[in-house]
Amino acid sequence: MRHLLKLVIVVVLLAWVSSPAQTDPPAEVDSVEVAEVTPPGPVTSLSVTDKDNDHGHATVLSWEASVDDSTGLANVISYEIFRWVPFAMDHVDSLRGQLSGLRAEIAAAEDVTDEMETRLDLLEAAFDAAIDNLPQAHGQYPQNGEWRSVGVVASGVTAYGNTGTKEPTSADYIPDYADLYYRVDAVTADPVVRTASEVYGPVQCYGQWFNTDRSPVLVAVLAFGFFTLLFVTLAKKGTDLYVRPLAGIEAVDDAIGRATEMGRPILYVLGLGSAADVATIASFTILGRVAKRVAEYQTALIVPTYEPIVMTVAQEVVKSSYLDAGRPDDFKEDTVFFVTQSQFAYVAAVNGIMLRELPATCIYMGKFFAESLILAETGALAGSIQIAGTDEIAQIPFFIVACDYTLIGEELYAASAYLGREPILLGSLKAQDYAKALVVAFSVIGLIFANLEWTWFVDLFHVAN
Amino acid sequence: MKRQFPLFLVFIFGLFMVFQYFVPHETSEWVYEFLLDWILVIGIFALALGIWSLYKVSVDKIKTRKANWGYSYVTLFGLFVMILFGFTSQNGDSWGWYFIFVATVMLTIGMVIQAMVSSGQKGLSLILAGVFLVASVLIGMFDNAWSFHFYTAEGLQNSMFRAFFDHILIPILSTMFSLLAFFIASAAYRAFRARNLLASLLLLAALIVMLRFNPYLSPIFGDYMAKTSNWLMNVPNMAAQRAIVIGIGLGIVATALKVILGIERGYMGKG
Amino acid sequence: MSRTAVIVFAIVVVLFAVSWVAKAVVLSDTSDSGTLDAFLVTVAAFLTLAIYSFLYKDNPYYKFAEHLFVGVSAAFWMCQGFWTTIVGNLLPRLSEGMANWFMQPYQPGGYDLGFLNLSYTVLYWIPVILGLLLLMRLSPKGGWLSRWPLALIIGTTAGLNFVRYLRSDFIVQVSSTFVPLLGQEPHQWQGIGAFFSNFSLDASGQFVALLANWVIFIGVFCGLVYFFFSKEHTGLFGRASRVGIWVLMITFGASFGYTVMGRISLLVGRLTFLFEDWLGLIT
Amino acid sequence: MNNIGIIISLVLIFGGLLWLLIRSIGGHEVDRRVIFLFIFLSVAAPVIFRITFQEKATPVVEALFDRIENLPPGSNVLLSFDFDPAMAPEVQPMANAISRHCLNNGYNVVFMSLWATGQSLMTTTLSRVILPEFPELVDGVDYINIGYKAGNEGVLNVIVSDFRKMFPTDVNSVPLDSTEIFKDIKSCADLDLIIALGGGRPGPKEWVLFVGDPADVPVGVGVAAVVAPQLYPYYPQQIVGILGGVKGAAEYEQELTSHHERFADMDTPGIDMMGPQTLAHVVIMAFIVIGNIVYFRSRGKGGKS
Repeated sequence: MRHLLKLVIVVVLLAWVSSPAQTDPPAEVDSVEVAEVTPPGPVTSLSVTDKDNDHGHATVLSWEASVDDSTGLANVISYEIFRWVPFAMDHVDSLRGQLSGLRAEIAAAEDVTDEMETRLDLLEAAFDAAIDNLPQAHGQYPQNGEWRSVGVVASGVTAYGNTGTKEPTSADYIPDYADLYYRVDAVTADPVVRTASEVYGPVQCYGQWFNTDRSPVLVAVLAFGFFTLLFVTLAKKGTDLYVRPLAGIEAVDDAIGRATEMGRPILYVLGLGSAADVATIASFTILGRVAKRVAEYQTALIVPTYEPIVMTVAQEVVKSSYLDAGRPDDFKEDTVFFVTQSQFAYVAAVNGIMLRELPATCIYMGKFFAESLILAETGALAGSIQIAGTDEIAQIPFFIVACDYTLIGEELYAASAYLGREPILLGSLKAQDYAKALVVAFSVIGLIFANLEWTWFVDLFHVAN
Repeated sequence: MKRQFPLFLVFIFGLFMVFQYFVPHETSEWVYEFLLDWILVIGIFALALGIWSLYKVSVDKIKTRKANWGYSYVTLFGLFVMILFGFTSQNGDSWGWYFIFVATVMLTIGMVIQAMVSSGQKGLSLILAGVFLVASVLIGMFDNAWSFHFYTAEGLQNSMFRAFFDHILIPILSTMFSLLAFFIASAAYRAFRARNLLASLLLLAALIVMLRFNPYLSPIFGDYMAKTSNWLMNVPNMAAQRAIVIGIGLGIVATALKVILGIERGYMGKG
Repeated sequence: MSRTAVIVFAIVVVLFAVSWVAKAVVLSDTSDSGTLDAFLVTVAAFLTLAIYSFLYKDNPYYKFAEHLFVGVSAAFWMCQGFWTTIVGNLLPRLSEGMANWFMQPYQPGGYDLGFLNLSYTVLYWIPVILGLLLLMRLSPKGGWLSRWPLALIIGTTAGLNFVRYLRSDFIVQVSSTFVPLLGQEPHQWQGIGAFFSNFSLDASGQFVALLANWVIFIGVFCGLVYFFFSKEHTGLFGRASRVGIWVLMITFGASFGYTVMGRISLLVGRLTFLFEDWLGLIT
Repeated sequence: MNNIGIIISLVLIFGGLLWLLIRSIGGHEVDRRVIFLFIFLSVAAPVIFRITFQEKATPVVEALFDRIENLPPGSNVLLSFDFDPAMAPEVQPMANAISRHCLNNGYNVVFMSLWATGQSLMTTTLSRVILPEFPELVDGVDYINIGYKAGNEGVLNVIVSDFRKMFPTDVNSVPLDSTEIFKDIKSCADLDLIIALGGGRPGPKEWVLFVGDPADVPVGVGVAAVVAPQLYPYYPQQIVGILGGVKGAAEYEQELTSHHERFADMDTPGIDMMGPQTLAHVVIMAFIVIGNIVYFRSRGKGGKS
């Protein structure tokens, strides 16, 4: 017992030395009282590293549990993590508070005085200087600073991530390239009774230039890029590339012919996607093809659009198709027009167009949402032949049910390659197919391995974040 | 230059976005966040373009006396009145001359449009527009019951703005959406016919799932109907969804790559 | 206008006028602005019925509602976009003066690239300029300039999509197909009785879960075969692709059936409005 | 009175269907307007004469309910109202039930919206329906409404690393930094559960792709029935539970009312709405049958001629 008491005193003293400014130094505790709750053994082998694969401003701590964590005295209930923070940080905090207060004041003020602006400029400069000074202030360890708690974890846990923000304007800012020092206390039910670990430091956090967690994605990117370039090169060399026919695509030409015979217009709906959506990009290519045919047959084309940018692009596409067909003069600006960027207002307008213009053919290609069925049923009411294509899975069933031909999912993207019959586009379609074959192959291999419980293969496909 | 430079931009920005995904460093993050913000800002300018196009289409329709041209006045009225509401708001409880003001502004715009579309006699319309304009300016200057708000979003709280939203936009919008209840029935009637194997599968699956949503019918079929349809939604559905998702995912990846490399350039106006 | 149209119009006007008056009388007990509220409810009911009239056939009332809807919604989005994005997010970063004028907190900031210190103010002018270039679309000569901002948007999004979908829809989905097929933990065979009594996926084990995994695997496999473009669908390959399209069709049918309920709810919502808020038939 | 109404409307509907069935044997197609009329009747009658019944929770619903039920008190939960009034009949009941559930269990609840139209719905829901039931809760401490920001997925891209960059203040212009609830929340990674309510875009799928996956936060979803099957591939790895359409809402309401006595008498719009569902489903199925009879009759005739 006397031996233990001695040990306790030593440990407590040690803790006191290593934490000169802790708010409730355990050293003040009477050693008689300590005997009631014996301080636990300290955390050992504390190590702190910069957090990997991030933008910096974060560290990761790991340690070995105290001997009294669920074993021995079993009195550790939590670990408290401390970081040594220079007083310069308080200065930063105070400046930050003043700055946001002043900004709020200026924003609320009826008119801003020169005095306010001068104050703001000064304050901003002081704040920047204080931030720049932080690494140097950290270098002064252990002078001009104190230990501050950054977090608590339950007993049994032996790791902690001290993640700060990168914005100096945030209170959680942790500077990069500054010497950080850490310590972990093993805490008992009586928070006063605790044992500090040895101090670990200095350690600096910084941002990485490559996220190794994402390596599987990089491999996939490279493989995909390689396949695409390979097949495009092959296609350019004139290798014959077979692609199976798609009913929906072949129907497009017939439908244009039908419209010409009936002397009724063709309605082309680009959907609700933005110009950057892949479905819309594919749809532009199909629109180009349709517009060219329309120009050749001199049929009318109506393209109501939902998005202003889509309208801009569609105008360009249709215009150059007319140019290609050698009939630039037949192009009318109002072929492509903007309706409104509100889903159902757009639908209401397109419905109206269908029932008034009675198009011979309606083509819906792009992104569609709930309106798909409203459009397709109204089109059926107007007696049109309807061809649809979308990558919105939820809407495919409605198009399948209500339209004459439907391009399912990626068939829409493939359509642009079909229509153009350009070797380059066909080549990339091949690449896509081979990637799919790879998926199947990986699935089969992965399945077998998963069932044999060889997890390493499955782990290859694990992308942490 | 006109076509090559944009393609070059696409390449550069596309490549950057691919690279930044692998670079956690602050600098890359920072540029990334900026680019996303930029896209938002550019999108707002596009909206202005859209409003202009809507205005132009409507006015052209009136001008060329296309079928149903009269309704374009309704569109223009809705457009301008709602914008006006969005930038004004009541100061107290009383509306004062507000509605007269709105009417004079609308008449001003109407007269200007009239002058634009008519081939002869522009003079009278312009004079009237001037008169209404003066009237509305005078009301605006001397009526204190309401005011313009160009720099705080009070217009959005304007009770007329809200009223138009709640009693015009919302009812029409929800009603349009609810048309689907009727159309889903007519589509089911028209298309769910056992013409061939595929159509029969479609029909059968739909029937089973619909039965599952009928608690009154489950006593007849027992629990199995519900469980079968649940299984349909969870298992074959899962498989098909996954096949489509993988396909679409690859398609998007391939198309994105083609766009970055400048292989797919249909969107630039050359199919 | 034909004679019938005039008569119908007159009836519609009278009916809704009566509705307004009746509603105003009812509402005047509870509200100060009963007349206005009654008017608004009546307008909403009129517009609702105008849209439904489209189910019978196209008519002037539908056309009216449609055109009004287009105008009002466009303006609504414009106002929202103006206040939230331009005033809320852009202007406070463009310049301090503008931020103060619009009574928004100024959001300065910048980044030191090492060789170049950039501030927000400069950087946010770039999208403004690009946005203005987009408007060049309106000029017959400068239209080509509008491709620049477009290129930025499309390039950025393409790059984002490229890696994002490769990860989420490809790698993650592939690894999701790695499921136990042979009955290792936690799916243990618990006898034929348990199989029939617990015919669902959440069963704590069971043959069913395994069967489900097999069906999913075969379904995904055949589905992918169906989407394979470079090979003719003949022979074994053709058979797999046929199974693929069956699975797809079953799924589409099921999804369709599943959706009916949501669509009916929407109608319930509208009818509730008509019967409750307008006609007062139910409470 | 109610009973008479029910009898009359049922006779009308089923009598009419029978008549159409008999006609269909003669090979007569049904005009689409007749179908529309039947749908109208089958929905209007139960709406006027109120019919309800019991629901039983399916595993996907139960999974979400249990996940919410078993969170430790003080967990940070985010509810995103990404829907518009058109979708509200389906999604609003779930939004109400889940909001009640989270607030009742003492979680820190953050409300936000990616849809402009969602914000007003959310604010109305909170101030008129939910909060009056919980007078003990304090704004900024137990819950906070940070409102809507334009930018769709862009917003998600930002808040996944920092809330304050996109939402400097809450909906009442109170800076987030000064609120109790946001003391521990920097980014989406600090949330214990995200519940995305919606069905369009941006919506649940975007929450999973842009936030749930990268920040590794569990996401639960409440969606319009049409979107639900599309989300199944993400369950249970990327989504913890799915409420699909009114059926899902009704099941959740049933769970909530049976687990928490406090809610025994709450409004159950989801359960109420199942009445019209039943009739409408029967009518649609009847029409599918009629359609097939017509088809086979006319094919039979066509084959002979």
